[in-house]
Amino acid sequence: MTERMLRLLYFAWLRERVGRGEESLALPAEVTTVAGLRALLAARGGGFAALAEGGSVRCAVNQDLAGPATPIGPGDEVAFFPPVTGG
Amino acid sequence: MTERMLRLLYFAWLRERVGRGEESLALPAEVTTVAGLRALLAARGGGFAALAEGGSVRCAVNQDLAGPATPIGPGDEVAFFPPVTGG
Amino acid sequence: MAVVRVQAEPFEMGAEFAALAGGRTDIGGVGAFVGQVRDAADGRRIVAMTLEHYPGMTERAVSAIAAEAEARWSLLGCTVIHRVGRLLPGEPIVLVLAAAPHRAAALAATGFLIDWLKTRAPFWKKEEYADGASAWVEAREADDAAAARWQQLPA
Amino acid sequence: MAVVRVQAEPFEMGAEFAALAGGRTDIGGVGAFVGQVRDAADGRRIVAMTLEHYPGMTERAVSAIAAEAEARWSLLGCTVIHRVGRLLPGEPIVLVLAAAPHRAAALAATGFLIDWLKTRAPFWKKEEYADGASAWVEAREADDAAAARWQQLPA
Repeated sequence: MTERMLRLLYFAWLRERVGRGEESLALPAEVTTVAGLRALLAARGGGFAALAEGGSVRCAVNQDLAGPATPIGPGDEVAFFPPVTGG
Repeated sequence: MTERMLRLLYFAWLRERVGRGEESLALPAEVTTVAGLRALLAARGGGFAALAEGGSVRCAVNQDLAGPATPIGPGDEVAFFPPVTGG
Repeated sequence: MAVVRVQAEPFEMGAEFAALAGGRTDIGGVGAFVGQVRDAADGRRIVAMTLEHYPGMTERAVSAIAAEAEARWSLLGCTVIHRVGRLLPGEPIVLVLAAAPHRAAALAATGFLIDWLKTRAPFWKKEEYADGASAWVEAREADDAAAARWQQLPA
Repeated sequence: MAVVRVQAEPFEMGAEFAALAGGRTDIGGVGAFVGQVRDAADGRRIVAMTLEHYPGMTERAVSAIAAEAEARWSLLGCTVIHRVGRLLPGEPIVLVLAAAPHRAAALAATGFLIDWLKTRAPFWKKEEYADGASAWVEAREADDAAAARWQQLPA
């Protein structure tokens, strides 16, 4: 079985809370959407709990803003971050 | 009898139509407001007809915008001009 | 106190911006507007634009408009420079800068300043066309409508 | 095509303005906005502000916002420069310029660009305070409300 690898990125206070700016993740077969990935990561607990659906953390898949139903697959770059505050 | 002198100024197309940028005017005793002055000047005819009350020409007395009832007196600077178009 | 100038010479956007806001730690946002001479209007080719004004009243009127903006939006400063005389297409005519703690006030004050300048300051434009003719620019109803927006209190 | 830059270095307002609009005879008005670091927020003294961003997505998101503005207001050009890294009070953070044939479009596009930048581009601010503490700036409802104004079609 080929591993389905994702690249994950974290920014701002989320990066600080999860203790890393990025990681590689072998995606379980049953995880096919942003919602599924959020549940998987939130289950790690600690700083990752902030990723649970319904919180303030936003998601982008391959650098486009993504909703819960956005599909994810091998090779995708998936970023999680707080509401933006630039400008 | 002392002459009651006014300084009159004209701008933009009004200046061109009346053929002068400024003049001194001895004010008749019965002319005490902008409305009276407009009537006096409009009666000259030609380009001055544009000064008649109800036209588009605006008036300033001593460099403040003025209405028909604004009083005028000796030594005043009274300017007439079209609607402004700067900016 | 607002910086107000009526001048024949060009102005330098960067220098005016720096004079108003450079290094100031109380300013969060600066709004700006520059008006330029275009080379066409209503399909006619423009070769030059002459700005006439009412010396003495002009500075008074512009200063009053700037003071009104400073009071309405609690500005930390503003700059209004309006050129007079004969200008060529591509040349800047007017510069407005408004500085405030936050962007909403800076941007609203910038719009107010240029809208009121266009309807309350004694400047008149005359266009020269490519065929040798010339004509005074007529006041536009759209400018009056834009200025009338600000009769209400600011949001 | 919009000029979009994300950079650590300061920008020069005058140079950017000249690059966009200098001598152009089709531009009637240029709107601008500059955001600066303030030395206080909510009563706390700020000694520095660090801007983090999402390299790659940032340029994409800002370019998309600029393209949207150019299309909505038929702009003749626009410039968006956003700084990243550690900045001190008084330093400029962001520059927006929007050029159009007439002022209404230039000013509206300027407001749109900064409002959307603040709510749609992946930048995050962290403030350092005089007492040594630091905190990430929280998103403001007022910014969302300002951005939401532009969901409607332009006037």
